[in-house]
Amino acid sequence: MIGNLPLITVGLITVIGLFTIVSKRNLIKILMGLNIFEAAVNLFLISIGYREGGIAPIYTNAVQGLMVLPTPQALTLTSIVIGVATTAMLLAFVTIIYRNYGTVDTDRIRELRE
Amino acid sequence: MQLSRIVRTAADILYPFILIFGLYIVIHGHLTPGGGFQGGAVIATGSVLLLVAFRYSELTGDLRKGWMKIFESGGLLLFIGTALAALLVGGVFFFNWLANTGSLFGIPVAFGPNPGEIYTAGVIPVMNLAVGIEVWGGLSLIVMYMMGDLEEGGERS
Amino acid sequence: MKRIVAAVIAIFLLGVFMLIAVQLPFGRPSYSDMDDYFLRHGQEETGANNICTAVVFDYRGFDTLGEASVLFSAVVTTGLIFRRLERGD
Amino acid sequence: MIFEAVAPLLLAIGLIFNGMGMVGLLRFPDVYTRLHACTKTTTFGTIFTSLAVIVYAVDWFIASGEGQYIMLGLHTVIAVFALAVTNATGAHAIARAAHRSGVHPARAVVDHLKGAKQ
Amino acid sequence: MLSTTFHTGAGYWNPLVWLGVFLLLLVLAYLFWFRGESGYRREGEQTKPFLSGNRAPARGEMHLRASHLYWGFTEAIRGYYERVVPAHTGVLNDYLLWFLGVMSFILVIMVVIR
Amino acid sequence: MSWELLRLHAPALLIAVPLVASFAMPILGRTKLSRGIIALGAMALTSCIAIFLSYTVYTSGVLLYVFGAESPALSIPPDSGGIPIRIIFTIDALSAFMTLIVAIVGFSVFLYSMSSDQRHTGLEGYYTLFLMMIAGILGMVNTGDLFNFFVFLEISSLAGAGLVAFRIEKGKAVEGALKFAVLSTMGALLLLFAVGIFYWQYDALNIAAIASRMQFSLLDQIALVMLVAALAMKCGSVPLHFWTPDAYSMAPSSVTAMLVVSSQASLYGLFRVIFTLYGIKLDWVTVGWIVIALGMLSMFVGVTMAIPQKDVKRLMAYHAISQTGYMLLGVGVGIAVLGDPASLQSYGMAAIDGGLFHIFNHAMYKGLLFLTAGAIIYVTGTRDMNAMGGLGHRMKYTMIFFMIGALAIAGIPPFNGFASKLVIYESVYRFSPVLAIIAMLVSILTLASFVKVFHSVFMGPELPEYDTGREVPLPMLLGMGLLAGIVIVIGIFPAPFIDHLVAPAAQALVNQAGYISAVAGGG
Amino acid sequence: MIPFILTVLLAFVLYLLLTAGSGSTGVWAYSEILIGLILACAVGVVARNFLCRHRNYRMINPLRLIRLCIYVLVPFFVEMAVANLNVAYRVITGRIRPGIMRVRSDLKTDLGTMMLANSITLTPGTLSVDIDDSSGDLFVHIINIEEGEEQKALLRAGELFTVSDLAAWIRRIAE
Amino acid sequence: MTEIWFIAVSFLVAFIAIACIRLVLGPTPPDRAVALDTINTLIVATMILLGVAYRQLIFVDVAIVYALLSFVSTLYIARYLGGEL
Amino acid sequence: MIELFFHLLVLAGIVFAAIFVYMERDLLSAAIATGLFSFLISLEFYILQAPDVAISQAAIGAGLTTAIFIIAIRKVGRWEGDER
Repeated sequence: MIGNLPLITVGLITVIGLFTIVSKRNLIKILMGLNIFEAAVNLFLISIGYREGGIAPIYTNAVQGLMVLPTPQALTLTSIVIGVATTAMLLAFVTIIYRNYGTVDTDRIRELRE
Repeated sequence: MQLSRIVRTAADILYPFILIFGLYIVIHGHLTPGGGFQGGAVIATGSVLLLVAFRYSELTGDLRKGWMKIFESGGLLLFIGTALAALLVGGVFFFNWLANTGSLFGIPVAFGPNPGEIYTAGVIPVMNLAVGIEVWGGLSLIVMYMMGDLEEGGERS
Repeated sequence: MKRIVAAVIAIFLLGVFMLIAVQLPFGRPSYSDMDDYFLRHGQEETGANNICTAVVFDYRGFDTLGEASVLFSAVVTTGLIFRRLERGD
Repeated sequence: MIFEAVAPLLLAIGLIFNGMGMVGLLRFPDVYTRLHACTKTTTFGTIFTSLAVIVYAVDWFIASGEGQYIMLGLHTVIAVFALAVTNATGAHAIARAAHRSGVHPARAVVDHLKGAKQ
Repeated sequence: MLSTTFHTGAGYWNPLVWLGVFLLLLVLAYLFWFRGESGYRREGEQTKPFLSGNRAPARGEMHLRASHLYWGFTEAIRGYYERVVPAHTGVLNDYLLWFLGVMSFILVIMVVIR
Repeated sequence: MSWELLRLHAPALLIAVPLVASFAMPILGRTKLSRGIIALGAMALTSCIAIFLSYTVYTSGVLLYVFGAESPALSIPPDSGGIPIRIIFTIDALSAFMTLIVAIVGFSVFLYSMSSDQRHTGLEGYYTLFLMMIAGILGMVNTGDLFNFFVFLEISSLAGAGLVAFRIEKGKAVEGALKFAVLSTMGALLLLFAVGIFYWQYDALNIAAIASRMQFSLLDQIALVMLVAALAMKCGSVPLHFWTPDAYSMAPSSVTAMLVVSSQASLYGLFRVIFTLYGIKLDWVTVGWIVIALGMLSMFVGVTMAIPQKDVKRLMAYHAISQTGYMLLGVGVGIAVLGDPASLQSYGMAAIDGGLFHIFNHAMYKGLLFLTAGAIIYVTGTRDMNAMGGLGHRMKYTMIFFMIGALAIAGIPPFNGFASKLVIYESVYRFSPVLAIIAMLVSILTLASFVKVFHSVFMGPELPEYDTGREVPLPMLLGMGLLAGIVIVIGIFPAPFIDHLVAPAAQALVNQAGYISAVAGGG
Repeated sequence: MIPFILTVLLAFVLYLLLTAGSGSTGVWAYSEILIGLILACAVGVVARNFLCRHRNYRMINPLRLIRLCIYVLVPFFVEMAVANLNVAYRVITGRIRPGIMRVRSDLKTDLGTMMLANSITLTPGTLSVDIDDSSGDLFVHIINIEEGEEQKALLRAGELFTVSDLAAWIRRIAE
Repeated sequence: MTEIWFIAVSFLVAFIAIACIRLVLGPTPPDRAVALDTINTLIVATMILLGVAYRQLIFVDVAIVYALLSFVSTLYIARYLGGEL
Repeated sequence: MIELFFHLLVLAGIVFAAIFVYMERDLLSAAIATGLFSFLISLEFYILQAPDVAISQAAIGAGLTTAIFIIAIRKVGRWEGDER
C-alpha cells in the first residue's frame, strides 16, 4: 500500500485534472487541466514499468543488475510528443477564438449550439 | 521593447552551446539518455530562447520560417526514406538494415555494459538525426508562428 | 447544480482510480516477457546500448513515425490558422 | 580515499548554504531581497555539492582509470557553469521585470532607478 | 452470377422486381397523363393565382422556406424538444461533463451493479 | 518493383504513400499544378494499393505485416514468451472492408476537392492535413496493436481538427475545431490509460496477445469501460455526440465526408475492442445492451434534433449521428447474443452483417450528401436553408445526386440504404420487436426531414438572388457521380456484395480464435 | 568567415568536453572527433551570427582566456564565498537596509557588461536590476547600504566588491 | 557510502518543498518566478547527486538539459511581467 | 527508507502543484505552477529510472509549454474571469 505512492498520486492528479477541465470556465485553464491529465497518464505509464531496485535500461557504463521495463518509457516518449503537439495546437485555437469572440470564457463561446 | 542587453548577450553566448549540446544528445541517442526527440526539443528551445531575447523582426535574417519548414519536411522525409530503404535491401518497412553489417554505423556491439561506440546501432543514429531535425523545425515553427502573430498585433488581416 | 454533478462524478472517479492504484502492485510487474526479451536481445539485435532508444526506433519505430506525423500535423495546423487571408474568402 | 573524508564536508557546506537561502526566501520582505538570498546561496551551494561529486569522480578515476569518471566530472562542471550563467541572468531578468511591473523595493532608503525612468 | 435476389434470413428481396413494379406504375401514370385534357394553356390569365384582387406575391415570396415545414410536428412533441434542445448548450464544459458522466454511468452499470 | 514484392509490402505502402506525399507537400506544393498532381496522384495510388490489398485479403485470408522484422510474417520471435514484440498489422476481412471504404470515399473526395476548395489560401497545408488524415484512418483500421491504434487515432483527430478549423475567417470554425480537439484528446488519453492497464496485466500491446490472455478481471472491466466511452465518443453516439454537429457543419464539405469515415473508423475500433479483444469472455448481455441503448438513443435523438435544423450541414450531421445508431443497434444485437450460439446463428450474424453493411452504405451516401451540400454552398455561399430555394432549375446534376443520396439515407428501395436497413430490421425484430419498430419510425422521420431539405433547397420558384448560379465544375460532379454510382449499384445488387464482402467481414469480427491464431501462427 | 571558424572552434571544444572519456585507449575516440567536427560545422553555419554579433574578436587572445579562468577560480570564487557568508548573516539577523543605486562601470562591450552584471549579481549584497542603454550604467539593488552612502548620486563599480576589484579584472579580460 | 548522497538529496528535496511554499504564498508573480528559479537550481543539484547515488553516471546529461533550459521559462515570465512581450 | 522520504516529498509536491493550478485565479501564476508541476514530474521520472523521459519532459515542460502558455496568456488576458 505504502509502496503504491506513485500510483496514488496518479489517481489524485488525474481527478484534479479532470475536475479542472470540467469545472473551470477559462479555456487556458482547461488546457492546463488537460496538461495535468496528460502528465498523470504519462506518470502512470512510467510507474507500471518500474521494477524495484531496477536501473535505467541503458547499458552504457551501467552496473550489472535488474533493469526497469523499457517499453513503457518508449510509449511515454511518444505520448509526451503527442501531448505537446496537442497543447500547441489547442493554444493556437484559443488565440484565434479570442480574436474572433473577444473572450475565452466557455459560457460565451457558444455560437454553435442546438 | 525587449529584454535588457545583459540577457541578450547571455542568449547569444548560450545559443551555440545549446545547439551543440542538443546535437550531442541527438547523435548519442543510442548510447546515453536522449535521442532524436529530446535533442531536437533542446535545440528548439535554443530558438525559443532567441525568440524571447530578441524581437521576432530582428531575427528574420537568421531564423526563417521557410528554412524551418524545409528542415521539418526534410527531416521527416529522411526518416521515412530510411525506413523505406529497407524494402530495397529485402527487409520489411522499418527493418534495421544497417545494424551488425560492419559498414557505416554497423559495428557489432559487445553484450553487457560497455562504454559504447558511436558507429553502432545501424539506422538508429540516422533516424535520430532525422527526427532531431524534424522536431527542431517543428517546435521552433510553433513558437515562431505564435510570436510572429503576437508582434503583428494579432489583428485580423 | 452542474458543480454538484461534477463533484459527485469526480469523487466517484477518484474512487475508481484509487481502486486501480491499490490493485496494481507497484514495482513488481506481474509479467515481463516482452521487456525481458528487449533487455536480453536488444543490444545484439540493434546494436544500441540504450534499450529505450532501441525500442523507440527499432522495435516500435512505426509508432515513432506516427508520433512525428502528429507533431507535423500540429505544426501545419498552427501555420494554417495563423495564415494571412489574402485572396477572396 | 580522499573522497570519504572530503565529500561529507563539501556536501554539508553546500546544504547549509542552500538552507540559508531557503530561510531567506521565506523571511525576506520583497522580491529583490529574496533574489539576493536564493540566487547567491543556491548557486554557491550547488557548486559545493557538485564539488563533492567531482571529488568522487576524481577519486574513482584514480582508482579505476575508467573514462566514464572523466565524463562525470566534466559534465558536472559544465552543468555548474551553465547554472551559474543562467541563474545570474535569470535573476537580473526577474529583478528588471519586477521593477518594471511596479514592485518597488520594500523599506528602500534610495531608488535611483525610479528617478531615472521619469 | 450477379444475382439480385437477396436472402435476408427471414425472407428475400429483389430490387429488380421492385423496379419492374415501379416502371409499371410509371407507365400507368403516363397513361393517365396522356388521357388528360390537351387544351391546357401554360401561359395566360388561367394560371395566375387570384387573390381576391390583392397583389400577387413576387417570385421569391411565394417560396415555402425551410423553417415553415414541420411546424406541427415540432409543436406536437414540444415537451420533448424543450428538454433535448437546451441540453445542446454549446458549452465545452458541459460536453466534457457529459462524457465523464456517461463513462461513470457505464462504470456503475458494468462494475458496481453487475 | 515486382508484383510479388508489391503484394508482400502492400500494407506498408498503404501508410507510406500518403505520408510521403503529405511530408513533401509543404515543400513541393507551392503551385496549383504540383499540388494537384501530388495530392490526387498520391490518393489514387493509395486507393489502388488499398483495393489491391483488400482483394488479396478477401481471396487469401488474414494478412500479417510485422514492422521491422526480417520477414513480414515473423510475428513471434523465439524466446519472447509467446508475445509478439513488434508492431503488427493484422489485416483480416473486416480491416479490408474498412480499407475499401476509405479508398473509395477518399478518392471521390479528393476528386471533388480539386475544384471545390480552390478559392482558399493555405491549400498546401490543407492537402498535407488531408493526406495525413487518410493515413491516420488507414492505420487505425489496419493495425493490430493497441498503442499504435492510439497513435493513429491521434493523427486522424489532430489532422481532422486542423481541417475543421481550415476556414478561419469564421470564428465559428475554430470553435468547432476546439471542441472536437479537446474531446478527442480526452478520449485518446483515456484510451491510453486503458492501454496502460492492459500493459500492466499482460505485458503486451498486441490485440491478439492481450486477447489470448484476457481474464476479464476487475481492472479489465474498468479498461473496457474507458475504451467503450472513448470510442463511442469518437464515433459520435448520443449522449456523447455534442461535438459532431459542430465539427461536421463547420468543416469544408470534402473534409466532412472524410470525417464521417473517420468516425466510422472509431466505430470499427469499438467493435474490434469488444469482439476481438474481449470476445466471448465478455459480459456480453450487459455490454450488448449498453451498445444497443447507445444506438437507440443515437437514432432517436439524432433524427429528432435534425428536423428543426436550419443549417443544411448541421442537419446532415445529426443524420450522421442517427445513422450511426443503426450500426450500433445492429452490432449491439450481435453482441447481446454473442454467448448464445443458436441465436447467434439464427439472427445474430444477420444483425452484425446489417450493421457492417450499413457502415459501408452510410459512408457512401453520407459522403455523397455532404458533397452535394458542399456544392450547394459553393453556389449559394450560404448554409442557411431558409435563404435557399429553386436551385433545381440550375443545378440539375446536383439535384439528381442529392435525390439519390436522400432516398438512400431514408431507406427507399432500390438504393443501398434500404438493403442494409432491411437486414437490420428483420434481425432486430427477432431479437426485440420494439427496437425494430422504433428503427422504422426513425427511418420515416429521416425521409421527412430530407423531403424538407429537398423541397426548400431545390424546389420552388427560382429565387432572384441565385440568378447567376450555375452548375458546379466537372471534378466536383465526377466525385459525386462516383459515389452515386456505387450507391445505385449496391442498391440493385446487394446480394453478391453481402456474400462476398460483408459476410466475411462479419465472420472475421466474430471469429476471435481465428484472429489470435493468425497472429500466433505467423512465426 | 572568421565568425564561422570561431563558432566551429568553440562548438568543437565544447563537444570534446562533452564526450571526453569516450575512447578506450585515448581520451577521445576517433569517431567522436570526426562526428564532432561535422556537428561543429553545422553549428557554425547556424549560429555564427549570434556568437560574433559585433564582430569583436578580442576574446580569441589566449592571454585573456587564461585571465578569465584565473578570474573565475580565484577572485570571483572568493567574492562569492564572502557574499554567501554575508547573506547568511543577513538572513539570520534580518538586518537589511536596501536600496537601488546607480553604478558607473566604464565598460564598453556587451560581453564585459554582461560579465560585470552577472558578477555583481553573484557577489556580496548586490543585484543588478537594470541597465541604462545609453550610458552603460547599471542600476544595482544593494541589500545593505551604509549610512550616508545613499546620498551619492553615483557609485563606482569597484566599490561594490569587498576583497578585490572585479570590475578591473573584467576590464582586463573583456576590453 | 551511498547513504550520504541520499541524505543530501533528502535535504535538497525538503528545500524544494520550502520553495514550493514560497511559490504558493508569494504575493506577486515575481515572487513566484523567484521561487521557480530557485526550485530549478535545486532540482539540478538533486539530479546531479541522484545520478551519482544510483551509480548511473550518464544521468548527469539530464541535469545539464535542466540547467540550460529552465532559464527559458524564467525569461518568458520576466518578459511578460516587464510588459515587453 | 530515506529514498521513500524524498520520493514522498516529490509526490506531495506534484499533488500540491496540481491543486495550486486548480485554485489560482491569476493565469500567470497558474502557468508558473504548471511549470513547477512539469519540473517535479520530470524529477519523478528521473527517480523512477527513466532518464530519456525525464530529458524529454524537462525540455518540453521547462522550455516550450510554459513559453507557449505565456504567449497565449499575453494574448487573451491574465485574469481568469477577465472580460473585454
